[in-house]
Amino acid sequence: MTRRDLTLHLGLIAGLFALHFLLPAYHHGVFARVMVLAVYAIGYNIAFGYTGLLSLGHAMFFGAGMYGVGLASYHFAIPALPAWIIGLGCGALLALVVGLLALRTEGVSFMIVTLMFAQAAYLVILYYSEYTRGDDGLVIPGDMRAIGSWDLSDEGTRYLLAWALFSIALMLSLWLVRHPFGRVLVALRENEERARLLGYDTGGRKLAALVISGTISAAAGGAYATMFGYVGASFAGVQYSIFALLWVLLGGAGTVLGPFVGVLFMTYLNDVASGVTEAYMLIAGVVLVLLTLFAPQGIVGEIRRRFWKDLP
Amino acid sequence: MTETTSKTKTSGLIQPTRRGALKTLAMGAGAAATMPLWARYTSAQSAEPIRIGFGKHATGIGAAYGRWYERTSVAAIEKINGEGGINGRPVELVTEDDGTDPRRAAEVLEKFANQSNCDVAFGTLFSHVVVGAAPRAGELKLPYFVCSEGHHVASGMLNRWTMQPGITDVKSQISAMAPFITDVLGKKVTMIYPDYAFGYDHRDNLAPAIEAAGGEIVGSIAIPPTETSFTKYFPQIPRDTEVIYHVMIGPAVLTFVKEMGEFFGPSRPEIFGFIDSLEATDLTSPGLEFLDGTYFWEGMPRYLQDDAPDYVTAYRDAVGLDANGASVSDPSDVSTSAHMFSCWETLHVIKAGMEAAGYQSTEDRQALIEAVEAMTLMEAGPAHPGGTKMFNGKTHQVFGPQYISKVEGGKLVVQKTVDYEETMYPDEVDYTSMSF
Amino acid sequence: MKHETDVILSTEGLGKSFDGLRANHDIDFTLRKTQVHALIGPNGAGKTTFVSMLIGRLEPTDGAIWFDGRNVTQMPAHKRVAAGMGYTFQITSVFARLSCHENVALAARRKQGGDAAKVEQVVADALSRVGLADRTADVAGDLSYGHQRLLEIAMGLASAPRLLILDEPTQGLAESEITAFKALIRELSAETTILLIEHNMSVVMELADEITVLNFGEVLARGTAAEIHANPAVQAAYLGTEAS
Amino acid sequence: MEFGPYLMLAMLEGAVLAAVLALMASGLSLVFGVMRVVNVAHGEFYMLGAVMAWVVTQFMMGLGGGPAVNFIAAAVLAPLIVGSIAAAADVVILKRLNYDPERVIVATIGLLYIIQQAALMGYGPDAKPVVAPFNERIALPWVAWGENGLEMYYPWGLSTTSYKLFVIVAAVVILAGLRLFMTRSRAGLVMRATQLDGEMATAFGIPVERVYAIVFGAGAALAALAGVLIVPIQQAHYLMGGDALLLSFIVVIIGGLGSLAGTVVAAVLIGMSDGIISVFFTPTLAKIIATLAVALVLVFRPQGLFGVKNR
Repeated sequence: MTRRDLTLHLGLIAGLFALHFLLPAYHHGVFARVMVLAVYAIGYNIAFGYTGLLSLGHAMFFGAGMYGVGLASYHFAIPALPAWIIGLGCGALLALVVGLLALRTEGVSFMIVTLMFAQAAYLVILYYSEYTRGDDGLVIPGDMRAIGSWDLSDEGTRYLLAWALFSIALMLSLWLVRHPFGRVLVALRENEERARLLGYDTGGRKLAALVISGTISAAAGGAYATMFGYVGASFAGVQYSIFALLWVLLGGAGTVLGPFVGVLFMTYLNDVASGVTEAYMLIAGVVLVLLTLFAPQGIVGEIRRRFWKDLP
Repeated sequence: MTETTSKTKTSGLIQPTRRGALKTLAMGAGAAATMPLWARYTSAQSAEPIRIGFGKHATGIGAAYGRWYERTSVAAIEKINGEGGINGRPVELVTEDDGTDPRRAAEVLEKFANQSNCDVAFGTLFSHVVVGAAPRAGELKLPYFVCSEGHHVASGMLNRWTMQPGITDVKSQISAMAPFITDVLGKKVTMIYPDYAFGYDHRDNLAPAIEAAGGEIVGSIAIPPTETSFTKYFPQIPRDTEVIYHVMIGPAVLTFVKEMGEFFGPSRPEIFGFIDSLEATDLTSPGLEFLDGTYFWEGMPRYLQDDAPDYVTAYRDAVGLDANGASVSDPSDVSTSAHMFSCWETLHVIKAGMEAAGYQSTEDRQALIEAVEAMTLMEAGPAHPGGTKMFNGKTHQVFGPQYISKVEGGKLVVQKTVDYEETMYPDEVDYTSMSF
Repeated sequence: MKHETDVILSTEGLGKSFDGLRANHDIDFTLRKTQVHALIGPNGAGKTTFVSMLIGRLEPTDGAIWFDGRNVTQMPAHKRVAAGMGYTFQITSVFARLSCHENVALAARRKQGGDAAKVEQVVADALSRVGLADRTADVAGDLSYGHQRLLEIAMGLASAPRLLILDEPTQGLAESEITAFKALIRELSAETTILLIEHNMSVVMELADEITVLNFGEVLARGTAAEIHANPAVQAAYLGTEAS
Repeated sequence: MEFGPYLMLAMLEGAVLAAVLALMASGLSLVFGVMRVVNVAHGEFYMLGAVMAWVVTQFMMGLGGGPAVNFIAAAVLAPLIVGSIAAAADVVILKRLNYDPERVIVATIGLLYIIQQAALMGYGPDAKPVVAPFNERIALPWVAWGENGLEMYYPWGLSTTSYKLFVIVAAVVILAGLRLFMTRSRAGLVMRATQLDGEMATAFGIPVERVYAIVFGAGAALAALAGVLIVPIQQAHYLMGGDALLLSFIVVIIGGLGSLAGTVVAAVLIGMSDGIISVFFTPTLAKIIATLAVALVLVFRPQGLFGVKNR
């Protein structure tokens, strides 16, 4: 890890901390949400951006974390932190099972298989509505939304926790991609056969990457549940899988900062657009098409291509 | 009313420590950029309009409701402003699309509370959106008036900041309908309902209500909310069914009712439906002829009734409804009459609450909630065209009259009105004992 | 079983069919340590099929492969590489969007693990041996075809195999580069065993200690350069066609 | 309802779904077969077909046409319009991506939102009906062993409509026509040649780019036609493409990617089982089972249930 890498990423983290004191209330709330969703995008980026696994099913991992936390808190009165760890476990386990099956396929088939698994997971949530309350979702009881004396429904605490989670995920992802393990993931993405014939167990690495990715996604889902107090099936729907893809592509697939930039950019784009038209998702569509046509590397990817060649 | 908590001056915006830090920073030269924003907070003076945030289902599966909820709300605000506003201040409706999506709805509440500086939020219909957004309202300490008819408010799953003073919940709607169904239509009832929370309110409450009225449920058919073809479900209807009880929601409602007609052909049992199955849908659509002679629940009559009082016609004119309950400018644009009146009434409740609380600024939000909790009888009239209602401050739920209408010549004609007294049930929660 | 101590790789009755079509049939093959062994044969003789089975890209239909005294027939490719086999592709297959350094480092790291300093040393050494020391930072995809082939070889070197399989390494190289390549192989042969699949007869004749000739998926002949050169069957099947 | 008539009704309903699915999925399959790309926006072309049918019939109603004339106009115009839009999208977007499979997926996800949201803006968020050209209820008889031996009677509820039968017949005719076109006509041969080997086709002077645009347009037109056929039964709504897309994916995968015959067989299988499974299971559980089954088919038998391993 070079000094410049560290300065840049720690700089962002410090900046976000400073924003805690500077942002007006509304944007303060938006940033808290953006940071949690950016953790989800960071998770997705490890599978898609670094390892080249085009998944359309990551919402199931986000959902696994969310429902792991939600069901534990709602039905068993398990407090926030242990519930969150349960959520992580659910995501990791699901990613392992899905990975063992789905990674037997690749490319387009992998995309469809993950899509189908996620759809099945979504339907399972609806099917067990007795426990999950189906589309309606669950409101996490207020007393479960605290870690010790920190009240997660408090705006300031929430921001700082979102910030802490985001910082850990960001640095973890930076460390990972600079680590030899991460380098091999990139090699897999670029040329799997070659990587295999360099002696790397490509199947095992892909599975590991997917499990890491799924676990981080679940961490975000679980955090979202406790921080915002609501667990709903729509978060596990196909749209949230597409969102992850969109954010990462927009920010820059295979860049450490890309996921955050993508979520931030898209959030504000939607926010502005929804004031102009009801069809604000139109913007998402146009952005996706323009990106694939003109900037397949995304915002941070373009910066890397033009200005900063070894940006992680 | 039990007022155990002393009134604390909460800003409802940011925790005090952060605010302190902000102020300190704002005094420094470097933070000049944040000044205009502060100016906005502190200058919320009496000349400012009262802002009411309206979370509109503009897109997604609730869009037809959203459009009419907005029209009704705009008309109500116009009336209120015409009569001098609230506490002498004009009222302004701030509309945001929530996409009929819980996450978006929660964000919209944040926008109302923190960005557009709304005094209250209101207007959500779909129950999953209400359930998703209500916790945020509680955290933001933003009074949240929903118009949803879901049992979620009165069941106690929400919080002190969320109330439903404009529309009766499903549980009491059903208890009002059950005696009519068993007495007039038949004892053996098969129910068809959407397989999601709104449908569960029906599922869970109909059976006891029908049994209490001397009937029985012989069949219960849940249909997934995304379903687009329904015929294959109808064979599950037991042959000895005397009454079909149906309630459906979403874009496929017309298909549902049409295919039900095609299934039964000439030998249909009695049919009793919640008008939700045909809200925003023209009763004269091809394929619906078989509905003639069937019955519907209505929260407020869609068609102009012969004996309609003046305040009802005034309400209908203000919203822009023709005699058939469609838009005066487009007869094919049918309204959601049975639900949208709740926006009108809720806005009048907000007005009455603010006046009772002497509402001045967002600092008085808690007083507003307490003022509404103190309300009881709401007399029928220009503010309550849907009929005389009783508000229960403990459960945050209103109880109003329910209408049973029969389809006659393609129009709904009210057969029976059930007064609010017959719709009450024992309290399941006491929100007033909860802290703010 | 014939694992004499100086044999690094051998096959017994190795065969491969694609939908009933026999690409390789009953190949017995032995490779001695520190030999440069060339595998030749006309186009379509089954050379690439054969080496693909050796490295584990293809699963054989019949027969067995022994590497270093172990039966590796069922072993996945990456484990064979870990066990000491190295392979360079016939069609250039570098990581086109990564730098030359990273390409070679990927090859070196599997063996060197987290020892960053050692990896750097191996990478620098491998790149300089193939003459790409000044292209370290360049993106591999931007290199000329010949340089990409050299990069392939550098990757093979960096993974420090005990057996290096080179599939048509000189294809597309300029004459001067071929000369350098020959020198490199001579130097390498002191430390590692090399299996060379080659079309260029001058390379084969100059470098190979032993030659195996494949024809129609079967072993046609085996021997030193001189023996093969003199073999009438080979001349008929191969050198003859080459000459015409 | 007794079991026999119930099953019969479920099968009739299943046949209608199968007919629509077969049309829609053959469009997806055609595109995949020839161009080797997955069109994620396919469901939106289906939706657009339904919406266009509404637009055309509204327009024709303004001209005073009867339901039958209006419907015929819609059935001709809507697929043409949608096909042209798709062909344009191919030229403007997909061609520039060199039909790279993964980038096409991302671009067509974008296209999905563009079409869906454009429909929301132009057509609105409501479901709107199109009047069927004809729609008589047809009560169906059933036989049972009664006192006097085999008796025929009309069970309660066992019925269909003339329009639903028409949809089934129309789909069969269109698919038969498509098959004839692909196997007998020159254009069909050109498409199949392109499918086998794009580079070779170019070498033989086939204008591959134009073929691709036409194929992409034709695939979308088939989906649009499915939309036109379904709209008198279901109404047009801007979100109707999502579930239809998932079902088509399922059909195309079960049938073997790119195989037209397999697609049709799979559509019948899926359509029928959707009807029949609902006799035995709750619909959500049935969907879970079906979705997982499809995923597992792709994992363990990637060539589909009816496909032959080729590549």
